[in-house]
Amino acid sequence: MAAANPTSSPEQDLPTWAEIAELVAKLDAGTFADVDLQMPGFRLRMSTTPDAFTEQAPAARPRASAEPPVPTAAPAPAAAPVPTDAPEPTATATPRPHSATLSSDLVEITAPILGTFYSKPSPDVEPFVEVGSTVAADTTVAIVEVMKLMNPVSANTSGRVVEVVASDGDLVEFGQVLFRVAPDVAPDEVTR
Amino acid sequence: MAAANPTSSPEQDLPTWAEIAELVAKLDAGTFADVDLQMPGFRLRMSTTPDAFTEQAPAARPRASAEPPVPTAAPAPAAAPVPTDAPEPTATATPRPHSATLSSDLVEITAPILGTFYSKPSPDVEPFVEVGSTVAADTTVAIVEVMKLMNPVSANTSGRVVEVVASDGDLVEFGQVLFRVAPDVAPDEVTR
Amino acid sequence: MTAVLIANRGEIAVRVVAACRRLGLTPVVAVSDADRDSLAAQLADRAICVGPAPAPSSYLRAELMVEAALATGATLLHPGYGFLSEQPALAEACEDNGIAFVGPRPDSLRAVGDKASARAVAEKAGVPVAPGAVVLDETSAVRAAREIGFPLLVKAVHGGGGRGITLVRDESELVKVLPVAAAEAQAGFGNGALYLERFYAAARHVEVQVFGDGEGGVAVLGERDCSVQRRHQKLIEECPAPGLSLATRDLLRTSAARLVEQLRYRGAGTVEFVLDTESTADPQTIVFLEMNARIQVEHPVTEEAYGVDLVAAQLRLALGEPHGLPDDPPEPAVHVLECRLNAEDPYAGFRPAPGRITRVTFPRGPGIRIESHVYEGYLLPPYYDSLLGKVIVRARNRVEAIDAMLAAVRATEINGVTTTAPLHEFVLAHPDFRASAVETRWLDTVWPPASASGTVSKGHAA
Amino acid sequence: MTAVLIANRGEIAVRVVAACRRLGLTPVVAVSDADRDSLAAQLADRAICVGPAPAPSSYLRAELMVEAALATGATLLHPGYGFLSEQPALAEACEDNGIAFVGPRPDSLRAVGDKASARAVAEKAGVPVAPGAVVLDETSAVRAAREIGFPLLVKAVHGGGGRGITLVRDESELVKVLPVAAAEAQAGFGNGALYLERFYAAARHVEVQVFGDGEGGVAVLGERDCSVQRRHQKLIEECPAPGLSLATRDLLRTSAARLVEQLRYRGAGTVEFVLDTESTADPQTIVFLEMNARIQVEHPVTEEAYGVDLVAAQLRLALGEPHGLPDDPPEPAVHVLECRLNAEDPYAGFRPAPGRITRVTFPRGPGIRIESHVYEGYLLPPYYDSLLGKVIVRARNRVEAIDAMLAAVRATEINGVTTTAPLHEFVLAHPDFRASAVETRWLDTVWPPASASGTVSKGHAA
Repeated sequence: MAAANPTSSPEQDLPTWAEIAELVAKLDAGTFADVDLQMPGFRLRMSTTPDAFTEQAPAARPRASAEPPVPTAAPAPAAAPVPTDAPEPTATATPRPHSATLSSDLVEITAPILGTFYSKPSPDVEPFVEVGSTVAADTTVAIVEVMKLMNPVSANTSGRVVEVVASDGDLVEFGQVLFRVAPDVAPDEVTR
Repeated sequence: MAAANPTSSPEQDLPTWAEIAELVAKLDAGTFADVDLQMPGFRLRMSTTPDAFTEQAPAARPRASAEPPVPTAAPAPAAAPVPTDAPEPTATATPRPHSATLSSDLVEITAPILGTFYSKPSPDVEPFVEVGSTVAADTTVAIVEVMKLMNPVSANTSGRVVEVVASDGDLVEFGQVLFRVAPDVAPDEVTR
Repeated sequence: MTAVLIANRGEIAVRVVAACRRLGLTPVVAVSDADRDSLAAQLADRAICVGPAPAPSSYLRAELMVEAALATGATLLHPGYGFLSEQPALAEACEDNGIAFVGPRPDSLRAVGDKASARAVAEKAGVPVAPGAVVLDETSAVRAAREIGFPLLVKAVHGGGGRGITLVRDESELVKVLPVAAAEAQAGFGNGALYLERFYAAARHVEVQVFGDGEGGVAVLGERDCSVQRRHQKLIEECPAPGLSLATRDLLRTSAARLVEQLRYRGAGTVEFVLDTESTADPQTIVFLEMNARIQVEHPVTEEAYGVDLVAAQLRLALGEPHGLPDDPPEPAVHVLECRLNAEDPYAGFRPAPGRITRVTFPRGPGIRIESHVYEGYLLPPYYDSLLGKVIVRARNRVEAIDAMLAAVRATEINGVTTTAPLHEFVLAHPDFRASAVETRWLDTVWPPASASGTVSKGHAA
Repeated sequence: MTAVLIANRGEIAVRVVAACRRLGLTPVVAVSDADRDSLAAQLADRAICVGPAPAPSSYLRAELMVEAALATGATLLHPGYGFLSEQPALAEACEDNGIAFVGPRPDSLRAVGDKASARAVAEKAGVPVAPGAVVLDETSAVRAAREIGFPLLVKAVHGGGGRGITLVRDESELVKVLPVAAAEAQAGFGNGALYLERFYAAARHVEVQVFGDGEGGVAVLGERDCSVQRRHQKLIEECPAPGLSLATRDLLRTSAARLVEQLRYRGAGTVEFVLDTESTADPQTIVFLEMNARIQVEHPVTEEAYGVDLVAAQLRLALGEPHGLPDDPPEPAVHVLECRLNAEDPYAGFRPAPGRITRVTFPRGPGIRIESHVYEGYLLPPYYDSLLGKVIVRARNRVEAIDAMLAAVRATEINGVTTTAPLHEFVLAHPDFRASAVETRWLDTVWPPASASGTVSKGHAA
């Protein structure tokens, strides 16, 4: 039994082409500038005005672009390959191009590893840093706990903390933003 | 197979096609400037004013538009659907938006069918048209031979031939450009 | 390099491209204006545009296809299924122009091309047929009907694809139906001839995959059950056909083989039977339904069950080589299912739902095969059938195959169009289907499920 | 819904996602910073970034994987192959944290984790082993070597994956090699222990796919031949292993089963053997090589041959359900091949060639299965292995499978990186390979072909 029937199936309640053509002829003979007819599975729009129904142009070609999808929270790719024999986590503090419009001069301190974020060494004490704190590259700013192992996070930049992004007990993935820091102005940047 | 029994369909309250056609005819005969008729699963909007419906409301159902894909070398979609029971080839002569930058006022006459292009009815005679020839819509401009069957190609536009694109004996695919024509200026375009 | 003109579109055009690649042939695909960007066009070495989008102006024009083959230097022409695939005119035009038609000879196509002659050939070959008769007028119809018995089917002799068939319960109904059916047959198929046939209320659709060498030799590659149908349109197919006795299988296969031998049939074909599930004899009652003289949509279930490539075998035969299929292969130790995913709304009368595909994810993993022509960004054109693709699953037995298929359908994501996936999930999870083969009328008794259609009605009113 | 943490990357992560879909489990994939856009990350329900790109900071850190499982609520952890898959520490950390490790128990991993203990277990189980000995110094080495006979192999006890192996032809060479090998073993594997073993000059690599239920029960799913190797790296695998007598097969299978029973092994594993092709006895001489206590790269050839889903079986067992595999399946009526396509330049010493994939076309059609994680636009990161994907082909016999694979490799298009496809085409077309199974050293004798390397050298110099 023929499975694929190339011509349009008669089992739908939709108008036939002949009926549509008849309707179109009627409308065309009339005085209407615009017609918009919608039914489930069917829509007819006509206009005497060019561009009356401009819609988003469909993609010219179905093939995917060569660009990979933009990751939701990826750090900027490092230019140099990271040595594979460096298992010790080190915090990354990188200017993040994609947030440039929001806070062009801020530096982000990101999680060096997946784990649980803690802003203080123990529950009863003060946080390592707060908004307004000044940090140097080797300042410990937080702890990321992985399987009961406490990994101190160093600022790896110097400046003033302007935002604490993560909260105590948060699961943070690698690369997730923990703090934003207004960096010290480097001497060669003064002249900008 | 018989047409779907309308009573089994959840859209049983929809007007029939004949009823819609009748309605349109009635409205068209009336003095209405705008009509916007909405029912569950059905919407009809008509206007005598251009741009009456420019707000571009999304279709009620997330169904696909009825527009065919934009082919790489296809004629511009006509406002009226092509009846499927018309296998006779007819040449299409349409302003081609994508070639507007090259020859903004030219109209292309394209092959109505795959076959072999001939510019003359027989080898010893003059071509149907040459650069400079004036054509009317029903002027035969070429022949496309398919399996020994000669299909005359009509200009389907009026104007002056400015380029003969195809050569005698060429295989031409459907939609391939055969001639370019500088169209007669329509009266309403003079004032542009 | 030998070039093959593929005179078809959609998933079968993609499938033929794959078979060409397997054999090192050059695939050239004939496209309509709407299919210039089709996947087949992308995968083939060349696409040639033969005409505008409507099939009557492109895919249904034999002379354009032959012209396209000649113009591109193709020496083989594969017609796929549907469209021109069973038109003797195309096969003849190929012959006349030195192109090898990848299909049966024109005389075979004619012999099985309408119900009356197909039935005659079957009877001659000793294949069981249903009680029935061609009728010319009301008098002959009533006389024939009394002999056949009610209920019976009124069929258009030149109909196909399940169209042009009316069920008639008694004589008064028959008299009313006859003129209407004749007029519809005239309008739909260009010929008003009608045929009455015994109606089996509890029937399964079982078909045999055959492959003839053109000289009377025949390879029989088992049965498929295609009883999950909606208005004679197949939705799910499987191989082997479940629950058949050895004697019934043997009757099916020998009947099919006899028909192939009788025709000295060339290439792939399917002999379709109605199996009367009310018959308690062994073998059960089977009657010849029709012969499809082409590759079928559901051919992959046989391929996966038997480990063969039927389309490559078609091409090999057309090249003048041995087709390479086993004449009498061992029974498969696997069970294979196929689900056809269509762009239709199964909750709204299976209304076609063409549109642009915004996202496609097909399932992966062992035993899963996908045959599809859709991709992300593809605009499913409104001119042709609504098949989006076929999910084929192979497992060690029927239950495992059903479970694997259910998971595969659930893992299939085709956004942008409405699909029949919910129907497939429903059937695959249904106890009736899981227990055994169902009857051809089964689906209409369970779909749409009462709750679902209620929900949808509300949705439309909102 | 039960979530599964996939502690791996590349094609095997995609494969595990597919198995999760089959079982209705929720796949969560742990990714390094370089794999945030990986196909597995796209296909899984969730991706969680555990660390920077280098594997020692991410994929090789057991505590990060367990943390990721706990953080995402995953109650199963699938380790894939390579990386942490055979590390007892990960299996233990899972046990300690209530996560079902999809693999063997830690004690099994330890038992087969180094060559010395694996050999001891094998001997205890009555599995044939090669003459050999652990050596502590030059004196013991020379004494052992005289007993074993030359040529022999010097192996790092803790080596793996074909690394840390040196062929020695006589005693003077042995004395020279020993200190170098010990230093290399210390540097490469953190342990300088060495092992001498008889070397079979004409050997095939044949392995048995096993699956233990953890209570001493074992399913044996035939043999694979993986003798097409370059420096102990497998390139082409097939199932069944061609040309083995029933007695040899039986010896392989019962040996493998005994090892699994001895260990009360849980889950998927492979027992690898060297088959001495110079032995004329029946069964032929086989010696235990090692046991891989994980799913293997080449598992699909077994899946396609036997119609099973080994990864789903792993997950089922970890869920506490029966694994569902047949204990003693019938011999497959098909032949299956797998080609590993790597991003390496086969004309330039197989130098890795990472880069951005600009175009991918995989072959389609019956019997073809693709396992891959690459897609158009994908940047193959330089941090990990160079596997682009696996082409698996199933056909009715070995010759048909080789032909189909040749066509499939030719129809595979992966642009943007250099691939090993030319090597595969060369092997598949080579009379030696087509005639029968080759030996493990065969490839190095024929590749690169003289003409090709000449041509390419010029190309590279240009």
